[in-house]
Amino acid sequence: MIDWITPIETEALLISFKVSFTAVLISLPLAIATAFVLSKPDFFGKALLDGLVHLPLILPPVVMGYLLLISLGTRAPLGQWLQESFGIRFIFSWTGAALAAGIVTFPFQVRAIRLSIEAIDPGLINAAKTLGAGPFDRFTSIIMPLALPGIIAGAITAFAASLGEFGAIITFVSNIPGETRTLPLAIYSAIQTPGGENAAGRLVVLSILLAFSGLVLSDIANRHIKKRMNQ
Amino acid sequence: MIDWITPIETEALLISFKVSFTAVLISLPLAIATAFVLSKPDFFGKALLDGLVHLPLILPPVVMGYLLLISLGTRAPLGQWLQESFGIRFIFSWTGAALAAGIVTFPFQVRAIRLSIEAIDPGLINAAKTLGAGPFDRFTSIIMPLALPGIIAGAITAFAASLGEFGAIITFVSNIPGETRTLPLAIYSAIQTPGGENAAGRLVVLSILLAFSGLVLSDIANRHIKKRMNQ
Amino acid sequence: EPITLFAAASLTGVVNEATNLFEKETGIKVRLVFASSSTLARQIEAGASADLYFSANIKWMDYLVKAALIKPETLIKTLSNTLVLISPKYLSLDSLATIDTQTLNDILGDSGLLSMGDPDHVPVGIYGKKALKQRGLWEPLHRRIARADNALAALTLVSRGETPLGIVYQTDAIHQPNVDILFGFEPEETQIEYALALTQQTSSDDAKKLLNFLSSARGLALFEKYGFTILKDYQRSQPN
Amino acid sequence: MSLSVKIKHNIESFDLDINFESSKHGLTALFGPSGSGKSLTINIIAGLITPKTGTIILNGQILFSSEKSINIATHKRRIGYVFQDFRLFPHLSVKKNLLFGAKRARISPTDDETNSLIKLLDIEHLLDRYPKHLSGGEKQRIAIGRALLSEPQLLLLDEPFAALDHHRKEDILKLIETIRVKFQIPILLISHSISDVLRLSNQVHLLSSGRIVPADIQTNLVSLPDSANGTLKTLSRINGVIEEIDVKNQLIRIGFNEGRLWKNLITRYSVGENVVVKIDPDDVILSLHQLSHLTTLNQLKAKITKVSFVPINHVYISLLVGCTTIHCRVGSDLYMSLGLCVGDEVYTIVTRFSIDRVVI
Amino acid sequence: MSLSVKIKHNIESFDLDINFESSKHGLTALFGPSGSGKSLTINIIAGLITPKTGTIILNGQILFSSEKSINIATHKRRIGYVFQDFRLFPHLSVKKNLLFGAKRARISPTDDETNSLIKLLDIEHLLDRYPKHLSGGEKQRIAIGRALLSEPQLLLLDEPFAALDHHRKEDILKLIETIRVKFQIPILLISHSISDVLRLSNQVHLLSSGRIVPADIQTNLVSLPDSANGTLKTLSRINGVIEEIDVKNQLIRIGFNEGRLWKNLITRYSVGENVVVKIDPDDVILSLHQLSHLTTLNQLKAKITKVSFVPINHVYISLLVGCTTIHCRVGSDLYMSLGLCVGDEVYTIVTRFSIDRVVI
Ligand SMILES: Nc1ncnc2c1ncn2[C@@H]1O[C@H](COP(=O)(O)OP(=O)(O)OP(=O)(O)O)[C@@H](O)[C@H]1O
Ligand SMILES: Nc1ncnc2c1ncn2[C@@H]1O[C@H](COP(=O)(O)OP(=O)(O)OP(=O)(O)O)[C@@H](O)[C@H]1O
Ligand code: MOO
Ligand SMILES: [Mg+2]
Ligand SMILES: [Mg+2]
Repeated sequence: MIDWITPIETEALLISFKVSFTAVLISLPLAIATAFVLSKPDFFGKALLDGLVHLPLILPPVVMGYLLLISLGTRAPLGQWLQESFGIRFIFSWTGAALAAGIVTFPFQVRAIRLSIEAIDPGLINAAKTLGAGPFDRFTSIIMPLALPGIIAGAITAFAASLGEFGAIITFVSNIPGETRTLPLAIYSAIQTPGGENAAGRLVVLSILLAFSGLVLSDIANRHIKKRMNQ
Repeated sequence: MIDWITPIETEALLISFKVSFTAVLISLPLAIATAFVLSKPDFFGKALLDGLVHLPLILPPVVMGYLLLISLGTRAPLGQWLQESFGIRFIFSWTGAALAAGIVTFPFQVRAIRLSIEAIDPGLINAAKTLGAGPFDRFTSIIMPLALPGIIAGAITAFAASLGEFGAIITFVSNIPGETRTLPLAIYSAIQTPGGENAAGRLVVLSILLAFSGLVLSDIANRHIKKRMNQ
Repeated sequence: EPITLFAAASLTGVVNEATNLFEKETGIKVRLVFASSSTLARQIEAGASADLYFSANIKWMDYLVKAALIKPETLIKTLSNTLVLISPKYLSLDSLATIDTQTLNDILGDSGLLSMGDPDHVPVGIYGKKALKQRGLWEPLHRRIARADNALAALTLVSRGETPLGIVYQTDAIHQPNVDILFGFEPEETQIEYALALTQQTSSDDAKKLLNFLSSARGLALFEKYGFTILKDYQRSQPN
Repeated sequence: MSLSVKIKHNIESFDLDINFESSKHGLTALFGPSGSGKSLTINIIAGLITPKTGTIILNGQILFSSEKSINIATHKRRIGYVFQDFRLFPHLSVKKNLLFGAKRARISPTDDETNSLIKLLDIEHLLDRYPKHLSGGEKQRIAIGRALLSEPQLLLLDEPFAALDHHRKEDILKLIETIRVKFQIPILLISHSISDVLRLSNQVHLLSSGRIVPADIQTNLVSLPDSANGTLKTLSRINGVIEEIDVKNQLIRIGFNEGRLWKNLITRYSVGENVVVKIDPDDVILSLHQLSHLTTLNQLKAKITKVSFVPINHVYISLLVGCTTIHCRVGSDLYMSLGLCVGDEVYTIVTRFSIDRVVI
Repeated sequence: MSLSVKIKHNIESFDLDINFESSKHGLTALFGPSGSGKSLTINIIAGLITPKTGTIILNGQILFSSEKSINIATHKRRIGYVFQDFRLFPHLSVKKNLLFGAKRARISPTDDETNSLIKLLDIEHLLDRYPKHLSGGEKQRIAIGRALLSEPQLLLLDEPFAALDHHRKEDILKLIETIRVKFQIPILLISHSISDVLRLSNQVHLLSSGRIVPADIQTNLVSLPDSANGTLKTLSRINGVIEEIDVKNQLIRIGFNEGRLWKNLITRYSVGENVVVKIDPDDVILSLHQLSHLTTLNQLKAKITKVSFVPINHVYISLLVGCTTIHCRVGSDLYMSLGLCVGDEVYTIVTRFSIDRVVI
């Protein structure tokens, strides 16, 4: 596999993987929590929260990237504070790319997980209550495992979408080789080069392969769960 | 509302709505069918189909737009055939924008619907069988209604994402004012102009309002279903 | 420590080759960051650690100069580009001596469009609009324009034969075998100016070396090879 | 109409090997401990599970045959199935649930039929509700109604009375008898209640670990596991004719070859009707002499034909009244002390309320 | 330990207004037709539904009080609830389901306790399986085990035997009695089976349309709806002591103030133990004379103390044996023809198998 691609392309592949993986890893817990909150019956501000969660979908990725740039840039107050207090710098670093990808793909995760949580039979939750399980206990021992199909679906969708994310990343963290240049950015650069179509095509194939391996993994995980419950 | 936005912006708003609405309307039936097929136990080519469905997510939108261009352009065989046989022309028309948006947001719809279908108790399907319902009958009378939460979630996510879709649309149908210039294209234009931040901000607010109205509508629909089943 | 050059995406090919040469000769590592001039400008504004900024558009350079993020004394306007009117090869059109509404309308037919960068924000589109305006062609044609996201997207539309006409950079057109150049605009009509400068934050000598290399005779020869025009009386200009 | 089932199947460690015939419009009960394969068997008959091998024939039509590679799809089998877990459609109102099968039946029930069923099931007030918040028994009644309205050719009932109170159960039991007689369709019943099974069924198959175990199931004899000690309990089964109905005293007189029995009036019997009544051997007292001044009229002179000792010191005594056999269980101590012998003539005594009131 | 419930609630058109006390370690049965509010009541007691007004007090602790605005969360109420629809966790193995409550209990059951319960429920072979493909009765047994292992302070059983065969039900019935005695916790049982209810309960509340309707529930007397005609059926309830166990003849002798009864040996009784046995009035025959040569030893001399006519031409005769009341149902025709009167001395006859074998 490494034979027919250049080291620069391998680098982009690895960055893409790192960015997408981190994006999903970091945003998943938050997505689960958000989905759980949104699955509750009406509460004050639910519509607003729901809208907020969808925001990254509604806005063009470039706009999301721009908003991140002006709020987390080293010259922006929030960005400065993060840098000075914790030494965290998102801008122009792969962690920023992961952040952008995580935010942009957040809505998919929440949606999928929320669907699964809402499909859980409330009778089971009640049964857990009578057996002495408190709210947090129920969340970890009943709700999370039963929402697993949604969590896996959300994670894989977010992973795939992160692999394809372009606008928010290039706008927020720019296109820095070896740091933020993911596969889509590499594809973009290749297209901008006269005669770069071949390289672009190869990178597209790489993207697809990477995503497929993610899909296959999630499929195996899903099967495993289902098989267990069918025993 | 029309007071503080320019006629050009109103136009973009209307096109955005038209494009997103059409995208969802057209792709939804196909997404339902695809989700149904993918919810079946293993069959030959399932992994491939699953991968194919995810493709628009994995590929950067610009690449999707490019692929559409080279396959559905008036000079591409398929595009030519569509044009000559049915007089359908996607390129440079808002229908092409809807097509691009529909394809790019297709994976979300399939995911959400599939999750809902897979959560249906097989016992209910079996009950329908014993009551004389054949496969198509079961699909329309049991599976579709029970998957409604997923269908609604998928539709609203796709609608929101269509509103934000940029890369595939501009690459495939370019940016023709009054025809294909959706809100993101207008926003993008504004941002890329030095000092265009205000205009961009206004358009972002418009996008958000449009998406929120979609969210509220879907929420009402969801509530209606749940309330009925809780009677 | 490599030096970082923020360069307009439309310069990707040539800048890659030039810096390769520079790296080989000097051993100085260069990190190349390509995006649209506007994106890069906004990123420099947000604190990107770029040493050099190579814009395809003087407006974004001015924007940064005003924001005091550029060392104005290092600003050089070396390169120019020209716009060409192109059409797909399969139409086998003859080159035109001059252009007027009639000829263009004839080529466009009933439904054809002219593709170019978005005249609202994409540099190549802004230049193209300016050129068409001066020839009195903008008014009759402006409703028949397919606005592309960038110069290459406009070129793609023509090379795929989706639009019978397009206005693109000469540098892009000469690398695309599927298009014919019908007409070349005069450099004066468009006044396309690329601008290269050191950023305010850089203190690197290496950056200066790269700037010098890119504006040296050898550097300029490379740009010429890619179809750029070298401004004869290029100078280190002051901001206006 | 008849049903013939001969199937082999296995899932994981469970082996099923079932073979029975259900006679023309008969009600066959599958009886057996939890996990013995009852639900599995009727799922296979319904076509919801495909067995490894075997044949299933309903009224001459092959529903399944592994040899001939026939496997009729469930929705074409015209089956009415009341599931152990109800399985109402949550998105449909009670009314739409009820009519789901009716709409898809070849001959839909008339409005009158539908309404009278709804009335009988006592669910008129629930028609516009949705299943989610119904009580257990309400759900079960709707599940029964839904299956009956689909005009099935075969009725499969998996514990259809588990959540029902006695009165409603009585009504539905009667309804099922009516349906069996009127539509002449075979009915398969799974129930843990022996009284229901005996009340309804012409045939009982005892299942154990996936197999039908032999039980003495003649026309006049039903053997069932006895609660007390795991042995089989043998019931008397008497074929008779209603000779008289005394509404004033809520009494009916049942005549059979050599005797007559008085029974309290429960259902709307009519004079001249053939009935089968059952008597629990534990309700029968034997007296060596004819008695008078007792609060029961049911004294039948009978001859002891057989005495069988069962392991745990009880004795089953079989007696003949004419050619009808009656069974009685007696403690072996008493049997001994009374000195009963085969051939002795004794009087069998039961109360009118004990007739057809079988328990375990 | 005791439970006091006084609640009002309404959902849509259904009104609930329930008020009862359950004595110290007593087993209270809620009995009533489908849809009468039984499940609703215990859901409220469990804290799964919050009633409009009322108080619920368990062992002196206020679980709910609308006045004092107290509403203890369900998971803190320490309740063992066996749901009508089982509600096993589909993602957990049978073993993990069983231990779900145990792990969260203040005092977890010991391994020995757990294992012996698993054995008693006969589910050892299912421990590693997942709930989806268990049979109905298997699920129910696991649901019962899960609730019992959570070491509850109050046990709520909603039709816990509906899917169980007789043998297993017997075992579990015994287990529940043991738990009641050993842990001294109140138990609330919903069941449609009168025999189960009578077998287990010290107290029966009859529910109808969301209200408890008065039923004659004295220590010695249990009144229950009669299947035949909707009236109440009055059972005899005899407090006695086991005087003798005759293992050879599988017989026990129960002594009570003025008499003794012989009963077949079912459970492992011990001599000297106090027992309460019940006799169905339909199993009692009255004779004007003392009889001999009968296949039963149970003849008690008794005095008629009360005769009540019930609407549909039956007569309930109450008799005293010493100070124990025995009830007998007789057709009014026979009552007339025998010329029975209050004050008459008669002999009550029942078979040993009829004792404690109550049916409707
Ligand atoms: N959420 C609800 N909304 C409306 N009505 C309800 C709801 N839950 C229960 N009911 C109604 O309240 C009544 C009592 O229900 P409940 O479940 O307590 O009955 P039950 O006595 O347990 O009956 P069963 O023996 O059939 O289980 C029923 O008529 C039922 O339809
Ligand atoms: N899908 C399955 N996979 C493995 N074992 C199964 C499956 N379905 C049922 N079984 C097992 O097959 C046996 C028979 O199950 P079945 O449901 O037929 O029992 P049943 O006789 O209906 O019992 P019950 O009276 O408890 O409902 C049980 O031991 C059960 O655990
Ligand atoms: O890359 Mo540019 O700034 O769009 O020519
Ligand atoms: Mg079963
Ligand atoms: Mg209930």
